[in-house]
Amino acid sequence: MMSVLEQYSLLLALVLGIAATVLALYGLARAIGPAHREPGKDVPASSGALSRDPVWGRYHARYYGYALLFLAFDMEMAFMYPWAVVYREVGLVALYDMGVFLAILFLGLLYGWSQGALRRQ
Amino acid sequence: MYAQAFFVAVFGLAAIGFGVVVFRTSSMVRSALALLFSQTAVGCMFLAMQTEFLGVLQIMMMATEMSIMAIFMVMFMMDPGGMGGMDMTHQKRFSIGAGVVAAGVAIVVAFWADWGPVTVEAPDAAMQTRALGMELLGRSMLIFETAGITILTAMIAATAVAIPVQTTANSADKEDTE
Amino acid sequence: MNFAIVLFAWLGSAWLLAVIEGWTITGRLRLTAPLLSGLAHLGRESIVPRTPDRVFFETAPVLLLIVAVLGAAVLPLAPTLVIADLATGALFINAALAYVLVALIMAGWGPNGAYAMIGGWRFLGQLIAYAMLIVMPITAVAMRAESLVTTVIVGSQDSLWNIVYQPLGFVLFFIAAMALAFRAPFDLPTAPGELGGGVDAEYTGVRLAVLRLARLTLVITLASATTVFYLGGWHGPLLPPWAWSLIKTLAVAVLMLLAGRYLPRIREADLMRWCWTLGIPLALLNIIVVGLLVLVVP
Amino acid sequence: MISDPTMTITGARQRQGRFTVLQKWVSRALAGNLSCLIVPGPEVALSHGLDVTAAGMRITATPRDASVLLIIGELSEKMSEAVAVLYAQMPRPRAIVILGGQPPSTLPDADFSAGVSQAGLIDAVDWLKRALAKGAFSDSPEDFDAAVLHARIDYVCPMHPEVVQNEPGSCPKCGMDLVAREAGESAPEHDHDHGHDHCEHRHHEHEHQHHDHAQQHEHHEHEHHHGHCHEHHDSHEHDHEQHEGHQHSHENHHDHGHKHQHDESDGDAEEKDSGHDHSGHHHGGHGHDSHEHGGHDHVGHGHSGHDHGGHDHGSSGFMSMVEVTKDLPRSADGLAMDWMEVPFGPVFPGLPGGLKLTLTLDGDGVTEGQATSLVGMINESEEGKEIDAETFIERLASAMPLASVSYRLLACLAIERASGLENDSATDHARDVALERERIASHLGWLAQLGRQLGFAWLTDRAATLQLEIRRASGKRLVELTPALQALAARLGRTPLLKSRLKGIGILPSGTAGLSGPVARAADDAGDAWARLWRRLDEMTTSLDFIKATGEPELPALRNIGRGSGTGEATVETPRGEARLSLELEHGQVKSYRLDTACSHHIGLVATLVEGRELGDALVAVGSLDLSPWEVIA
Repeated sequence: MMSVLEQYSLLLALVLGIAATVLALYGLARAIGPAHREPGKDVPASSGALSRDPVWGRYHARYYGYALLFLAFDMEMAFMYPWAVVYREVGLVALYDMGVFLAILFLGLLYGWSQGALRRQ
Repeated sequence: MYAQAFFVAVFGLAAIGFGVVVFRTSSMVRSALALLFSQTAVGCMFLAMQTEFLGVLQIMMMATEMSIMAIFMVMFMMDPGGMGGMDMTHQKRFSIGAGVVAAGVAIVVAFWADWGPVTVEAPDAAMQTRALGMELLGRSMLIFETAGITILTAMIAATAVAIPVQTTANSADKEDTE
Repeated sequence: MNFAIVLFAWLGSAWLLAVIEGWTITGRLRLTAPLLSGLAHLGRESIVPRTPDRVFFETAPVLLLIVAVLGAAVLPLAPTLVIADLATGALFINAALAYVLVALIMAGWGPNGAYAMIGGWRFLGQLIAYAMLIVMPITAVAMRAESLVTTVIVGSQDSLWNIVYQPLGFVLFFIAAMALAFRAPFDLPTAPGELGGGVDAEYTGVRLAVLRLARLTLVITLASATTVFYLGGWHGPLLPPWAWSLIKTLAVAVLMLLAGRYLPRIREADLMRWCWTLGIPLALLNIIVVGLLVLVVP
Repeated sequence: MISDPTMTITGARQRQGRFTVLQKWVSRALAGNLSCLIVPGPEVALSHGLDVTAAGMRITATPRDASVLLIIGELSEKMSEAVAVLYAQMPRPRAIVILGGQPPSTLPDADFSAGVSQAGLIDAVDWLKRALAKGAFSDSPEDFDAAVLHARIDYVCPMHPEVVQNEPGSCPKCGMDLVAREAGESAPEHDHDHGHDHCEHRHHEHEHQHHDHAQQHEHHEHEHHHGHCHEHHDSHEHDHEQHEGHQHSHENHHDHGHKHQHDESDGDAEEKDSGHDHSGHHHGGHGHDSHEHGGHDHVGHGHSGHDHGGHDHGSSGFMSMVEVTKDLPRSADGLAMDWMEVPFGPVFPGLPGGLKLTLTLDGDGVTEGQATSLVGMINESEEGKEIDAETFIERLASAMPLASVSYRLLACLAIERASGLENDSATDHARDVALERERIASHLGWLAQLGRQLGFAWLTDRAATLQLEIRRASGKRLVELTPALQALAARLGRTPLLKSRLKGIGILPSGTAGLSGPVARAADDAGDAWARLWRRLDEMTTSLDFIKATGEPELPALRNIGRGSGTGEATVETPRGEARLSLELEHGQVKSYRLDTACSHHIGLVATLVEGRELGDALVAVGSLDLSPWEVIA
C-alpha cells in the first residue's frame, strides 16, 4: 500500500507524463512536415464565408438565472460529502439535520423558480 | 518532509505566478482562468500538506465557480477579449501601498503567531473526512445550519436583484422602447 | 507494476471503443482503423488559427486529456488494481471532471471564432444543468458505502448492486454523465448541425487527434465511474475481477456512444429546465429514499 | 478525366528532404481515411443518387476535418468564392474532385473530374487513394491564393448607396468624395431593408467599418500578402506609415507583456477618429460612436475594442459602467451586450448548401436574421436569345437539382400548352407518378437534412438509404417499400426528444401570406416545425397511395410540338409548393419565360421566424421550411 503522498506524486507524474507524450506527438507531427502558411487558412472556419472580424465581445449568457442558483448549490456540496460518510453511523439525527439543510436549499430553489430564474432570460 | 516542503513551495510559487497573470492580462477570460489556476495551485498546496478533503474540494469548487465568474465578466465588462489592450489596474499608487502593507501584515502574523506544536503525522485522509462529518453533525451543527440559511439568503438576494420581474407594467414598458 | 497494468488496460479499452465506434459509423469492423486514423491525423496539417489567445488554444486538448485520465486514475479495475486509491476518490473524480468545462471554455475562447465561442459558453450552461446530477447521486452512493474511497464503494455493492438499490440515482447519474461527455444527444458545444463543429471546429491534424483521444477517454472514464458507482465494479461470477470491470465499462461506453445515434440533439433550454425542475428534486428525493433505506435495511 | 503522371495532388504538403518512411506510412493512412466536404451539400449528392459513404469517403461537417473537396455540378459565381474559402481552410494534403461541372475559376484545377454518377465517384475515390499514397507530399507544393481571400475595394458614395465604383472619385449624383469599403460579403447587406428603425444606423456603421478595412487592405496590397494574419487589427504597420505619432504615444500603455497585436487597435481607433475629425477621442470614443450609429455596436466590427482602449487612457479614476454601456444594443431583458453578425452558410452542415443565413446574435439568441440564396436561378429571358425547347427543359431541370423532375414536368407542360397541344391522359398519369415519386424522395431528403441538423444520425442514414432507393424506383418497387416508409414514420413518432425539439418552433399561422406546399398545409394544423414534419410524412403516404392506384412512373419528356407558337402557363405542385411557369414560344423556341416558385416566397419568412429565438431553434425553424436555394428566383 502506497502512502498518500506517494499516490499524489503518482498522479502528478501521470499529468507530466501525458503532457510529455502529447509534446512528443506534436514533435512527431512536426517531423512529418510543417504547416504551410497560406492566406485565409488561419481564419476561423465559418461555413464558406470569410469572417475575419473578432467575436470577443460582451456575450449574453441566457442562463445566468440558473448560474446564480448553481453557485449556492455548489457551495452546499462542501457539506454533503462528509455528511454522507458518517451518515449511517450517526443515524436519524443526521437525516434530520441534513433534511433541514436540504429543505432550506430547496426553498431557495422554489423561490428562484417562482421568480422566473429557471428559464432562458 | 522535505518533499512536502518542496511541493508546497512549488505550488505556492505557481499560485503567486498565476495570481500575477490575473492583473497582467487585459483579457477578462484569461484573467478569470488565471485566477482559477492560482486557486487550483492553492488546492494542490493543501494536498501537499496532507489535507486531502480540503484540497480536492478547493480544486473542484474553483473550476465551476471561476468559470461562472468568467462568463459574468464577459457579460458585463467592456472589451472582455482585451483587444483594446485595456489596463486592468487602477489607482496604482494606492493599490501598491495597500498590497505592500497587507503582505507585511501577513508575514508578521505568520512569524508571530503561535502555531502550536508541529503534528508529527497527519491523520489518515479517510479519518479526516470522517472527523469533518462528525464535527458538522455534532459541535458545529448550528454553524452548519446557519450556513444553510446564509446560502438561502444569498439565493433569494441574487434572484431578487438579477431576475427581471415580469409584470404587466414592465412588459408594456418594454414594448415602448422597442 | 499496477500502474503499468492499469494504464495498459485503459489504453486497450480506448482502442476497443474506437474500433466499435468506427463499426457503428461505417458498418465495418476494422481493428487497425483507430491506429490508421490517428496516423492520418498526424499526416494532416495542424493549423493554428489566427488566434490571439494561443495559450488557450494549445492548452485545451491537453487539459481535456489530462483530466479524463486523472478521473480514471482513481477508479479501480480490481481490489488492488487502481492507480491511486484516494481517500476522497469519489470527490476527486468530480474535481477532475470539472476541468472538462475549463478545457472547453479555453477551446471555445481561443480561436476567436463565433461558432467555437458559442460552443464553449453553451457548455458552461450544460455544466450548470448536469453538475448537480453528478454530485447528488454520488452522495447517495457514499451514504451507503460510508466512504468516498472507490474500492470501498465497490465493496459495498457486494450483495446488491447500486443500480438495484438506488435505480433513480443511476438514471440521473447516467444521463448527467452523458451530458458531461458531451456526446450526442448532449453535444451542444460541438453540434455540427448548429455550430459547424463548435469547440472542435478549429482543431486539425495532431491537435485534433489529441482532442479526439481525450473525448474517447472521457467516455471511458465516465463509463468506468458508472460501473464503479452503480454496476458493482469488479463483482461478477466466473471471470476474473478486472475482466468484469472492463466488460461493464465497455458495455456502458458503447451504450453512451450508441444512444446518440437514435436521438435528436436536446434543446439547451429544455436540458436546463428539466435538470433543474425535475432532475434536482428527484436527486434530493433519491438522497432521502437512500437515507431511509440505509437506516431501515441493515 | 485528368491524371497527373507523377500522381501528386495539387494540395500536397511540403516535403522536407526525401520521402521518409514516416511520410510513407502516413500517406497510406491518409489514403485509407478519406473525408470529404461536399459542395454545395450532401443533399445535392443524394438527389443526384450519389452515395458518398458507400464509395468509401466519410462526409464531414467542416472544411477543417476534410481532405477532399467534392464539388457536384456547376457552381454560381458566389459559390465559387465560398468554395475558395473552404478550400483555403482545409488542412493539407487536400484534393479537389469535381463531378459534372467545370472547375471554378477560383480554384486550382481539379485533381479528378468525372460526370455525376456513382461510377465516377468510385473512380474518383480509387484515384485519390492511389494519388494520396504516392503524392501526398511534394517538393514544391503550390501556394493557393484567390482574390476572395483578400478584400476587394469598392468605392461608394456615403449618401447614395447605389453608387458603387471601382476607382476613387466623386459621386456623379452629389459630387461627394467616394468612400472606400470592402466589397463582397457585406455588400448585399447594404441594400437590404428590414424595416427596423435602426436599419439606417447600421448602414452608417457598415460604411464606417469598410472604410477602416479598406485602408488596411490597401496596405496589404503593398505588402504582397506575405503576412498571414489579415485580421483587422493588423493595420499596425499601416498606422506606422501615416500615424506614427499616435502609435508611439501609446506604446507606454501597453506594457502588459501581452501580444503585440492587441496594441494595434488603439492606433486604429485613433486613425478612425482623426479621419472623422474628432479631437476629443480619448474620452469621446463612445460619443463618436453614438452619433455615428445611434447605439448599434456590433462586436463583429471591432468598434468596442478600440473605444474601450480609448476610455482607459483618458480616464483618471474608475469608469462608470452605466456611462460606458449606454450606447450598446439592449437585449430583451435590458442588458447591454455586443451583438455579432455570424454567417451560417453557404456550406453549413445544418442548412441546405447554397443557402446563406446571416444571423445577428446576442449571445446564443438571434436578434435578427435573413437568408439569401447564392445559387438561385435568375428570372430573366435574355432579349433576342431564343432557347430551343428541349434545351430549355434540360436547363431548367438541371438548375433545380433538388426537384429536377418537377421542373422538367413544369417546363414540358408550359411548352406543350403554349404550342396548343391537348392533354393526353396516359402521359399525364405516368408523369404524375414520377412527380409523386420525386415528392417522396424529396421529403426523404429533407428528413436526412433534419437528421444532419439535429445530430440524429440514424434518421440521416435511414432517410438517405430510402431516398437513394426511391429516386428511380419502379412503381412495383415503390409499393414494396411502403412498409419501410411506414416504419420510418412510426419510429419518428416514438423518438423521444424529437417532439420537444420541434413543437412550437417556427410557427407560421395559416393566414401568413406567401405560404405554399407542405408549409401551407401544415399551417392549418399547428403551423410549427412538428406539424410540418408530420405533414410531409403524411404526404409521403398519400403519394404512395396515388402511385399504387395509378401505375408506373415515366420521366416527363416533351411531346412533339412541331414548330408551334403561342403563350402558355403551367403550374406544378412541387415537393416544396406551387411553381408557376409562363412562357412565350415562337416556332418551337422559348422566347421569354417567367418562373415563380414557393421557395422565393418562403425565404422571405426567415427573418420573422428567427427573430428572438435561440440559435438552435432558429436553425430548426429555417430548416423546417425545406428551402431549396436553387428554387429561389432572384
